[in-house]
Amino acid sequence: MMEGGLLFGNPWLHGLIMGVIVLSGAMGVAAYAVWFERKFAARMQNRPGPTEVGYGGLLQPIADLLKLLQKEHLIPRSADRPLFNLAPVLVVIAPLATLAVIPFGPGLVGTDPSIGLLFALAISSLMVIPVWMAGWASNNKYALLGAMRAAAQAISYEIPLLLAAMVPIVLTGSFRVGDIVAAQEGGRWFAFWPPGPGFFAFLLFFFASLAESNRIPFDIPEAESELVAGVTTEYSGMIFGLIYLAEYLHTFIASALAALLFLGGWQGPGPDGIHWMLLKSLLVFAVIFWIRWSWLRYRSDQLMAMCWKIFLPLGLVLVMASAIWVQLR
Amino acid sequence: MSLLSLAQALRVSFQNLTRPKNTEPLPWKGSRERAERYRASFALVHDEHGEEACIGCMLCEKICPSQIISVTQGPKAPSAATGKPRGWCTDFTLDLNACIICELCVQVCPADAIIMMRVQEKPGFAREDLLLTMEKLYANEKLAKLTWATPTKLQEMQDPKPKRPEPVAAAPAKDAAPIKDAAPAAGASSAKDAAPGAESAPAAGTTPSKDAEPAKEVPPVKETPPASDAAPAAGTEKPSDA
Amino acid sequence: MTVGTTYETPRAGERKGEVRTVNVGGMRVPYHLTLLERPDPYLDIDSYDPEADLMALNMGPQHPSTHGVLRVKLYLDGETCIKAVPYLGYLHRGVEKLCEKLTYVQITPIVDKNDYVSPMMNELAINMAFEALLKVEVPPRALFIRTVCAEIQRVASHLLWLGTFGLDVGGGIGGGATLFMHTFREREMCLDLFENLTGCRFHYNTHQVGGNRHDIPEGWDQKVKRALGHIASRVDEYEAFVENPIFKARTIGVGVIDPILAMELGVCGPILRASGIDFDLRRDAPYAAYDKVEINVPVETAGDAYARYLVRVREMRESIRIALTLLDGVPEGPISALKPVKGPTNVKPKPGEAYVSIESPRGELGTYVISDGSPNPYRCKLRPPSLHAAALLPYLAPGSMVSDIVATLGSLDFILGEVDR
Amino acid sequence: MLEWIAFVILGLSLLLAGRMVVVSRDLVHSVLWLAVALVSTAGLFITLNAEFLAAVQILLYTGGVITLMLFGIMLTRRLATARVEHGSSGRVRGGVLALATFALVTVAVRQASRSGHLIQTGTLGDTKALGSLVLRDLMLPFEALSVLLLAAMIGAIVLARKVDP
Repeated sequence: MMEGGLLFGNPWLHGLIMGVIVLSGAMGVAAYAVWFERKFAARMQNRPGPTEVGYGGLLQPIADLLKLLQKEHLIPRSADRPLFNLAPVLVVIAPLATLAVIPFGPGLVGTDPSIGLLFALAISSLMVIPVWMAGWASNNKYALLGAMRAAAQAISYEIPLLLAAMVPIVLTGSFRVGDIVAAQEGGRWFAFWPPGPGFFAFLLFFFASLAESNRIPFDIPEAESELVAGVTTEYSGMIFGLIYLAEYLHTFIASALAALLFLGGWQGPGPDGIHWMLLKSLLVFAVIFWIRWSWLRYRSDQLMAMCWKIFLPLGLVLVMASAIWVQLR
Repeated sequence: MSLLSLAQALRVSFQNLTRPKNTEPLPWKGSRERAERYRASFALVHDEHGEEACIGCMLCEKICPSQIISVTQGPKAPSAATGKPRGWCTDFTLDLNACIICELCVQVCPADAIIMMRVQEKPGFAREDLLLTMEKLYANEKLAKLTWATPTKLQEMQDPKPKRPEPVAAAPAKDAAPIKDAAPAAGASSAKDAAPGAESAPAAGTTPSKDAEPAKEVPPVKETPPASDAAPAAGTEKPSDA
Repeated sequence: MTVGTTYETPRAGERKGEVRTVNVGGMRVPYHLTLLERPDPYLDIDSYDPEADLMALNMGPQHPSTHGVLRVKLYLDGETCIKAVPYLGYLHRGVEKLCEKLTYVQITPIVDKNDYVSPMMNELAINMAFEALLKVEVPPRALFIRTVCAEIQRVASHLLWLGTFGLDVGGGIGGGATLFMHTFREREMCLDLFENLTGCRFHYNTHQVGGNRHDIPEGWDQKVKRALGHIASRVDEYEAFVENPIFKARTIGVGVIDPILAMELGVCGPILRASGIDFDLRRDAPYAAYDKVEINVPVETAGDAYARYLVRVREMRESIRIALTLLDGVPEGPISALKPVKGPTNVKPKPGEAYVSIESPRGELGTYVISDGSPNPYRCKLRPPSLHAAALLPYLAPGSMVSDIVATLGSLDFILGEVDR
Repeated sequence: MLEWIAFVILGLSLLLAGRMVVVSRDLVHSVLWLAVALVSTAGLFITLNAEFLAAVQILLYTGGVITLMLFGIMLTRRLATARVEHGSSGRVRGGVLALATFALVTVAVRQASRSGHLIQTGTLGDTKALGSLVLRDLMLPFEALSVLLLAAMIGAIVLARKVDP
């Protein structure tokens, strides 16, 4: 197994330290993403948003966490107990495992294997199983409908997502995330450089990851006006908080991947480094929230139709186009 | 084209980022000014002699649609100030739990005794907290701003053929003129720098002689909030802020 | 799966203005009609497919988008609804019986709570009935104030509908919530106007038998003009926010009501007008001060949720125009024809009966009162438009998905307080 | 040493999951145990330096096939609520069959490795080598397989499609 940049000589030490850095960083990002989203949405709606805890509600995520921890963990009597308890844990594991291969800067990565991108996408596609488990084990009809929608949506949108990710892979000729970022050296970001396919692939990746991470306009599995709360209907307390956290982590990973694959990763004008990476991924993150609080929701069959009739052919065309580009260059 | 209309939605939500906030954190910092007719809670007031204005006639008890007022009528006794006999109320309770704020009790009061307040009653932890006893009602008189609507003013406003003399200031030949005249007067009283003299003049002019007394006693009541903006009026809102 | 009767519906593609209408019992019905077979909503569930896996889903009474406490029992095949049965009565408060116990003076604040989205209309309807019973002529100033208030209330009600409809199709955590907050921002302006006028933001008790209880305060008309002008400009913003492919995909062709079905079930108001029937009590049977002003009635022919949205938004603009026009012509004079109320038994009509109906934001709101000469009405029947809208649900739900049922529910805009009374 | 430990753990979990797939009385549990088995297999691939294969295994089998199976279970309610009955009678025969299969595979692999037909370690992780193997050397069988799958797919659609009324 080839290792990416090893900051700390010993792979064990490297793994441990990077794990602590990346995981705590990601958790913090996810927690403050909630705060940011609440503030952002509130300002869009002419509200102040959280103001009470800390300056401008800055301690609100911590207060929420403490509240969730204090709440009782209710299990419905007819629920499938082991699955019900296991599902939220597994839901969090998938995005956390994905973080291991996502570089946040040169060398700032758990491990950068030759199939890093494929690994990340494969693991995040696993998330649907625990989500399904949660919906199934709740033994609630709304949760079941939500699980059904989640499963259908996830398996459909995995394909356009992979096809969109194939474009930078074809252009670079490598699955390694580090190589893909290196290929965008000198501002030739894949979102803009091969003028046609790159940009559309970026859009495709963006919208497919919106669907993968269940964000509006594709938040059908948890459509609360129809399914109360989708799979999380029966969850309470911190175990609900875990699913919630996983969702935000998933969104953050999707935006980080978009930044890495299409926006040049940690490269930018001026010194390269984690600041560019964070800036870009948070920008994509903000756009996701902006869309989330501005658009309405599609119906599930329309979503499927869009996936199979628009996104999938578009993805295939894009992969072909980028392959032709590579050949002609 | 259709994608442009999706961008329109994004534009609308983005341009709202710059608009002023439309809501306030719940413990009001007192910045919201309620309309002067705003009605929320109740107060019983004293008349101009400093006596309790309620004569215990039980009209409000009879008209209340949700039957939450109970009045105990006391024996007639001479008033200490004027010496004339008048009715007294020995007990008065109003259950705010079931009140629908319809203002009918105010409208029928012949003595201008029950007047609504512009401030919401503080939420309580027990049902008794929202049960307004006679003491609470009389205490409310001094606590916060009262609404513009006294029984006299309401009835004047609704009277199809007012018999009272035409006020000098108001436009003649208009039946509704006195009503319109009363509104700015009350408006001025809620403003902080209203002089008591300017306040009582139109009120005295518009009211017939019988109603002059209760109309006159309103201004001092309404003057309390501006005069003591810091102490008692703030005292009512302080606990809700905390 | 179809009933023996055939029904007729306007041809697809007909636009507003091109529809020729005939007068059927006071209603204008589209002339061009084609045949349609309608499925039986109360289809026996066993006749569907005994082998099929039907899931019975109780939507409500506690559900985010049943608009209060409606309970709809859905029989689902996958996510497609086979049968929907609405259960009413979770908000029944016995208002009609209460009206028999209370006197004419006391009823107004009680019926305020029926249609809790447009209380002004309830007061107007019931007091107009009492006035018809008493044969009282309401002074013109009161009529104008009532009409202006009614139109502002219509704007407020439609704003609330637009916001909650956004919640239904767009999600409470999403664009729908943004639309909801925006419409509520403008609705607050309407409520502020009422607060200035009556002292209450919602359950006003401002109408009474013979007139109004509150006269226009100084400067109110200026405030109304400012606020309504502001709202008119914001309506454009809602359209920019909402009219995009997502919203159209969710509403076009959803919950289609053909005009014959609408008339059979006694549906009225924007739903009826969205189905192509040009019927508006404000214009066709003017009451209050509506005969003093020209009223343009927006009509759509599609009969789906999108048409209902279009009708309501246009109605909002129209209401703003009507309110502003009437506001300029408010005459001077008394606001009540009767002496001020001094006691609960002041109003005592002679024995008789009266039916009065007005155009509430949801349609024809009727009140039927019988008096036996006592201070209490002998019988007081309310004819709420929402009840008839709720009756549409079994016809619209079969064959649509759960998401569409939610959108249909939202677009019908019934108020459970009024349905159950 | 480390790889040995990983191999043992993954192998044991694979065995346990495989047994639970068969033994579990709840169909949903069976499918979920199958997911565990597939993920363990992917782990085994990683210990053999076949990372690409592992990723594909997770992506296709765990992400795709398992989800489809769960989906199928959920859509047929009678299947979901049914309890699977296991008789003890089949245990001996099953065990014998399993042992026989194991022996067969062992023999086959041993012979293959002796004759040098096995792909060399490290080639599996190399996508370029894998690609050239599939699309150049084994072109015909690969395409034949694709056509077979396509035919199966079309057949499934034809079978499952309702006749239009």
